Amino acid sequence: MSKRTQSLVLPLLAVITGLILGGIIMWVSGYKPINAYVALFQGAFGNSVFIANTIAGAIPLILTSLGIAIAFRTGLFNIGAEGQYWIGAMVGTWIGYNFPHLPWYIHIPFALIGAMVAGGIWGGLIPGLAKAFVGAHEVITTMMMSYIAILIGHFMLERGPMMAPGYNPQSPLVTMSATLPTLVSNSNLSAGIFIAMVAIIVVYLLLFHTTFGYRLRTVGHNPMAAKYAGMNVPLFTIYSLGLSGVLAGLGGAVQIMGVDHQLTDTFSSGYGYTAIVVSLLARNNPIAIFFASVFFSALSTGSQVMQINSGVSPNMTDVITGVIIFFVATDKLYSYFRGKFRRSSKAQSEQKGVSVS
Amino acid sequence: MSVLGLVFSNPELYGSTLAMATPLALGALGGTFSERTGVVNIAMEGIMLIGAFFGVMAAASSHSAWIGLLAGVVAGGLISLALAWPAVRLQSDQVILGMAINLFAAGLTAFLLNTVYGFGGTPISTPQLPQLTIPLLNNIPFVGAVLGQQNVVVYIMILLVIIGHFFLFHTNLGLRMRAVGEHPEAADTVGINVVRIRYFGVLIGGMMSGLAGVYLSIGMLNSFEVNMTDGRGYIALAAMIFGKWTPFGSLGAALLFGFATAVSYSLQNYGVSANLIGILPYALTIVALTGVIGRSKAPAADGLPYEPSK
Amino acid sequence: MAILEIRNLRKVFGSVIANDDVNLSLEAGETHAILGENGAGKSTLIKMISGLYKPDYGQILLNGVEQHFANPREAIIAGIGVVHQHFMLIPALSVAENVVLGSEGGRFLFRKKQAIDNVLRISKELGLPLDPAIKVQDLPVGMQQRVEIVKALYRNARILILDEPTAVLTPQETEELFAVVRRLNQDQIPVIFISHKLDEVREIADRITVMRAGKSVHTMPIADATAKELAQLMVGREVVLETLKTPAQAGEVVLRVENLSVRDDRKTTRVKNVSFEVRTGEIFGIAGVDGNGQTELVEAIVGLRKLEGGKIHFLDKNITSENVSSRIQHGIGYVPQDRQRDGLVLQFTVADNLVLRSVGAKPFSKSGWLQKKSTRANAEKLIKEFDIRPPLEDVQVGSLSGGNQQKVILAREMAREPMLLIAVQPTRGLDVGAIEGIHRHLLSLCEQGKAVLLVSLELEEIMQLSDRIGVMHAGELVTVMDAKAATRESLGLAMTGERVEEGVAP
Amino acid sequence: AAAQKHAAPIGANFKVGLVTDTGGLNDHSFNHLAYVGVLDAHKKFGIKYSVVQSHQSSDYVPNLTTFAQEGYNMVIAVGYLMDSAVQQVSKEYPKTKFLIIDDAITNRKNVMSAIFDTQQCGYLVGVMAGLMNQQKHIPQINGKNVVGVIGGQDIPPVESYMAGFEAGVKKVDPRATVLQAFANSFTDPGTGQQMALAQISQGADIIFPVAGGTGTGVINAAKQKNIFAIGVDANQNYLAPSTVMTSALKGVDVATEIAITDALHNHFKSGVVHFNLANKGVGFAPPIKAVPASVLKKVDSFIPLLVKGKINPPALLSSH
Ligand SMILES: Nc1ncnc2c1ncn2[C@@H]1O[C@H](COP(=O)(O)OP(=O)(O)OP(=O)(O)O)[C@@H](O)[C@H]1O
Ligand SMILES: Nc1ncnc2c1ncn2[C@@H]1O[C@H](COP(=O)(O)OP(=O)(O)OP(=O)(O)O)[C@@H](O)[C@H]1O
Ligand SMILES: [Mg+2]
Ligand SMILES: [Mg+2]
Repeated sequence: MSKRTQSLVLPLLAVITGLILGGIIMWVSGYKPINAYVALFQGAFGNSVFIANTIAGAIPLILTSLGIAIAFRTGLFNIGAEGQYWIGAMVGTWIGYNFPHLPWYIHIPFALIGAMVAGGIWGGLIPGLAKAFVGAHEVITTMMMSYIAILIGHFMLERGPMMAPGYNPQSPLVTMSATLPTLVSNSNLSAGIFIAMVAIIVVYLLLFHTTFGYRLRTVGHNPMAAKYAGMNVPLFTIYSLGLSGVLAGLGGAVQIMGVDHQLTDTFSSGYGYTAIVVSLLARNNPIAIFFASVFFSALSTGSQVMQINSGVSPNMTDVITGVIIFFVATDKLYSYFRGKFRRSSKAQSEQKGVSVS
Repeated sequence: MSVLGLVFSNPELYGSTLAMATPLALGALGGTFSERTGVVNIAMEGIMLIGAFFGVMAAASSHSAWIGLLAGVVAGGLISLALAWPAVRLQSDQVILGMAINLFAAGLTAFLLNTVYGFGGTPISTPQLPQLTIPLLNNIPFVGAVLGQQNVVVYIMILLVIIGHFFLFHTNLGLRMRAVGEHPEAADTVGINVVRIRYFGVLIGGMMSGLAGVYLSIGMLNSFEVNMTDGRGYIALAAMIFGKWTPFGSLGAALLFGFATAVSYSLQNYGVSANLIGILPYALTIVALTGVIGRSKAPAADGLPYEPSK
Repeated sequence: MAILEIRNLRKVFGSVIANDDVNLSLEAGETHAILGENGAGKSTLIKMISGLYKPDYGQILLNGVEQHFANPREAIIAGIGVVHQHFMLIPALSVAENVVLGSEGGRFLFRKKQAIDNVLRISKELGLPLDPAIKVQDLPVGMQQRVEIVKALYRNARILILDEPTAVLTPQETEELFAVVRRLNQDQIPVIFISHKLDEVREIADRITVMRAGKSVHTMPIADATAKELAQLMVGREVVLETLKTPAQAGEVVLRVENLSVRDDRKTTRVKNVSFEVRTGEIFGIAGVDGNGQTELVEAIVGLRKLEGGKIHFLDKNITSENVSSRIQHGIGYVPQDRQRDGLVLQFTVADNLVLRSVGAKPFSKSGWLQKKSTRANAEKLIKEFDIRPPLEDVQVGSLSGGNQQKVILAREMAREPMLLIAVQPTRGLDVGAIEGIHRHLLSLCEQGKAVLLVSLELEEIMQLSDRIGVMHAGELVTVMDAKAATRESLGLAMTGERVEEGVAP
Repeated sequence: AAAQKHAAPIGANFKVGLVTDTGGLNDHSFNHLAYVGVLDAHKKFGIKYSVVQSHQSSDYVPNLTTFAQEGYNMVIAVGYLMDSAVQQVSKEYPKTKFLIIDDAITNRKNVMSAIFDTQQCGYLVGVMAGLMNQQKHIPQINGKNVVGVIGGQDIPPVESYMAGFEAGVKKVDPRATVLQAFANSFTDPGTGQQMALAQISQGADIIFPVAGGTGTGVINAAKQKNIFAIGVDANQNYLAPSTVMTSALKGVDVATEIAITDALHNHFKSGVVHFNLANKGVGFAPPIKAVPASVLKKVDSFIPLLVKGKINPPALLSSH
């Protein structure tokens, strides 16, 4: 198998293995796996609205995991994208409902840029500076900042400055001028998908076709060599974590402006964590991130219909997803068993050889 | 007395600190054992959940909290093999494996909870691990209130930290573990079985994280709730790094976090906004990290797969 | 009977035949040298003898008994002690811990005192003093090698194998090592000694086996071997051993260092008040025992380290407060001592590594965009010019042999046509053929009117190439002398800290 | 011709879809109770039902839509978080009946909003706590005049309970201290337990958790320290029979069943329906024996006052 076919076939094998194992678990606990999977597929791709929702669900994942991938490429683990996503959503919402008289072509960029800057500061400035100057481990700082962001979000909503009039802890709706148009009616799919696609291309070009990206990757692979080559390693640490936050923040704003239209306590259910898995699965490749995001989103949207049609708990989706990721990570499994098989057959023939001589 | 004076002079605060720190310290200790042999472990969250669930299940069906403890620890060990085996044998990416385990465990425990017990929750007859009263200690005024009466797992945790430190830094096996985590090839050339040591580290670590889960489900409580770890596995990860991959460091970081959490609970009762005061533990961690602790350096071969000699 | 006998050993990695029909016999009390080019298969042979690799074919006999080592442990038990080419020490552990690791003694508890006593005893027996409590990461490489030897002997090695042991040693340390080897021979412990350095081999070995392209091509007693013949056997062609150096036409000052003081990471002053100049057309050599401040001096000049005091002028410009990248732009080239750590991004391709220090400049980038065509063209040109093998621009540098990695760095630095090239240990671990090439490149720079600052622990190299030689000791530049006036003795004396007054160059 | 076997149950062709919010069916609270209500309706009328637990907030609209599209007669949305989703989907599917819990949608003919005046039942259990707190002869009561309430998060359905509780306590015991805290999570019983211990150390001897799964930890702590707890939403006495002295009840199950029944019999009520003491939509569970008859009697005496609106407990905490 060539490297390229391997990189296509192995994830597929992983998915199949994951589905089979998940099927066995369902079967053991009394469900009908085939029906469940048919429903899962239908729920993800069954009609144009489902397809649109699947793609829509991929948008925040794409944006956030692009950010995480940039950090990984620089050798940094941004485990706090969830909080940066929240911060972006918060700022996007705030700008989104506070300037009702702006025309859309100013309001939308204003909200998006505001969210990006805020996400960048949250992810980049504070953890980046702490890493660059006192060596504070980014796993701790980004994680802690993330919890802080979410608490601030709740504070804003629960009788806080961003709560809409009334009882419910939710922000006002963003105005039409800050709403990304819906592409497929009755679905969540908004023009945010174009933003996500542009982000993929930009990140791809940035990483692989600019000197900046070259330097980011150098710092990631070998900071000593980067220093030797005259690169300012602490600065690139800040850039990298900052960009990471910029993209996560953008993700949050796009989700608000395209889908939720207002901020609520349960606004995110852990996109920032799912996005880590997405970027790892995609091996931090921007193009692969698109497919991995759609895949995760499909599992999520499909699982909702799977529940309705076959009663399988959505937790089963997590189980299956976990199993699939496991088999993607263990891609060597197949060659391992093939190797074992070969080795044992080779050992036999060698033994024969010895007895002859 | 001022509000802060009231809060800080209350021995319950320190007792609560210890109780909140226990699952974090156990998780961080588990992570330390794994990572000291060079296997990155971000699966504490998932392993804890598994330990918590199977702990309850075994305790409920056997009517013995001790059997629950045993089962939770064993389950933690078993699930950690899903990290150990591919990491050691297949040179797989350990971070991906960790995330996979976390997702799998969250799904599986929720699924099993509903399948086995329905939506009402685990049986209330589930036994709980006992609170211990340490005779002499309990009579010392302030100290007694803090240390004299805690769940048995709290004492186990303290013992494990001490034993863990002793084991890592004063035994032959501990030396070999550290060697494997720093430079597996060098360890290999002096005849140390890198594979076996890594299995051992991850397995022991998994058992400790499993115990952390047991503490949450049948130590503090006698029930299992969906996602009841509530991110403690990730905080434990932070505590491990914060504690520079040492047992006492892990405990220290866990105590700091537990203390800040406990203070935040007490302060709430004096009318401070729950959301804002909730920031305290996280902010304090950042401040401590940037101000005092600084750089923490992972074992040199942490996360690097090693293919043994062929 | 031979203590160790190797018969028809073969080892294949994928498509590479690393060892093919290798034969060797080691007699009691002898020192047996193995000589061979980079990649000839010497280390592979050693790894099979020490149980790290399993041979595909052939036999290893100890005292006439065939061995099948399943792992290094079995080889250790059989009495084979190895000091690997890349040290197998754990930097974060202490000397004592490193020495006893894997054979600690006692059942469960680590017996620290016993470990320390063992180290002290063995190092005393060998005459190689060592502090058992210090961490290996705090030791200079020469000391680290002592640890490796003590480690082997602690395990009761009855055969000692040294894979390129002198590549990292100063002349003094090499002498100490030879004394140890001779002592071991007297104790009937045979030694296998691997090296590229012909004169060393001739000094220490009793017999020599030459390897080429995975095969053992010839074994002979040392008396029968001339340097020329050995070189020819190794490389398979004739090699010019003496570089013809034409005297320099020293011109204007390129680099002027004034009263430089530098601290290391632990804040101890490692360079004290050093002043010197380097002029166009000359090679200025800096000799000295490792760890006398050369590293810090060089790092300060290229901008990697802050100064404690002093000034640096480059081409009449005060660059004291400039950063690394602007110094690069001014025209300072740098070949670092640790090529893998500092000089290369192992995961990048050869082509990408060849622009590591000039990626921001034309023609490799245009307003921030990478110009992949130029990068590729640059790589193709340099690969040819510097004979980098394999001649492929898109393979990962990490998969190249050490010698070829070094060529990549040198090519990159020379291609930028720097006014000053600072080269630290540029030929460390390389075979004669590769050394010859690198020396030629350095000399050609001078001929083009550029300057070279050469830092090396190899006196021969310094003396062969330099026009003027500075000697560092304990952070001070104790002397600067004309190369013609320098002798091994005078340099050696200076390296011990004696100030040599006569022959000081202006 | 109709088959002459058994009369098909009257709900055989009536399909109910339940959409939980992201808390899921294990929330020990309204999602679970709504599910119980659906099950009851299923047992009674043989209705068909299906449940979907939302994974994230962007699932609300698709999930509601899916049920509506597939011809479900009634779709139940649990929680105010689905407010805008229900507004949107109910407009697109005017023939489908919707029930939303804990929210007030007034401008749709096909939407019923169930609002629970839990400040009333909170008030009653508060009165009970205030009175119990003075019964110094009961071993669990320490005489320090302190009670506690622990919320999951500061959201309206939680706050109304808490505000009512506080007012109730103060009504009968103006000098009492009511400790308040939020766990910032509905799924962290460990934190619940520690917060309860913190309140106990400050003298609390009766604690009222309004915190879903987090509350199980509170009850556990109360049991350990031998004080009283008050259950929430459903009768939680089973969790710790001699500790949970009563429970404040929120009839989400009742409301759900009523809504289904009404729709089934074609008298679906749109608009906001208040569930309160008057229509037994809220209340409290029979107290355990440790609660003296005199106390119970006094508590009962407040019911008519509340029903008649003589007392209107606040739905917001005084600290806001
Ligand atoms: N682990 C390996 N995998 C694949 N090929 C290898 C491996 N180790 C060595 N080789 C191959 O074996 C050949 C011999 O390498 P070896 O390291 O034995 O050379 P050497 O004689 O020790 O060279 P040097 O003098 O530079 O140390 C190399 O050219 C390489 O192609
Ligand atoms: N792990 C490996 N996998 C694949 N190839 C390897 C590996 N290790 C070494 N090689 C191959 O072995 C060759 C020699 O590697 P090695 O590091 O031993 O260099 P070397 O023989 O010491 O050469 P030099 O003297 O130039 O340093 C390289 O060309 C490389 O292709
Ligand atoms: Mg070699
Ligand atoms: Mg070499």
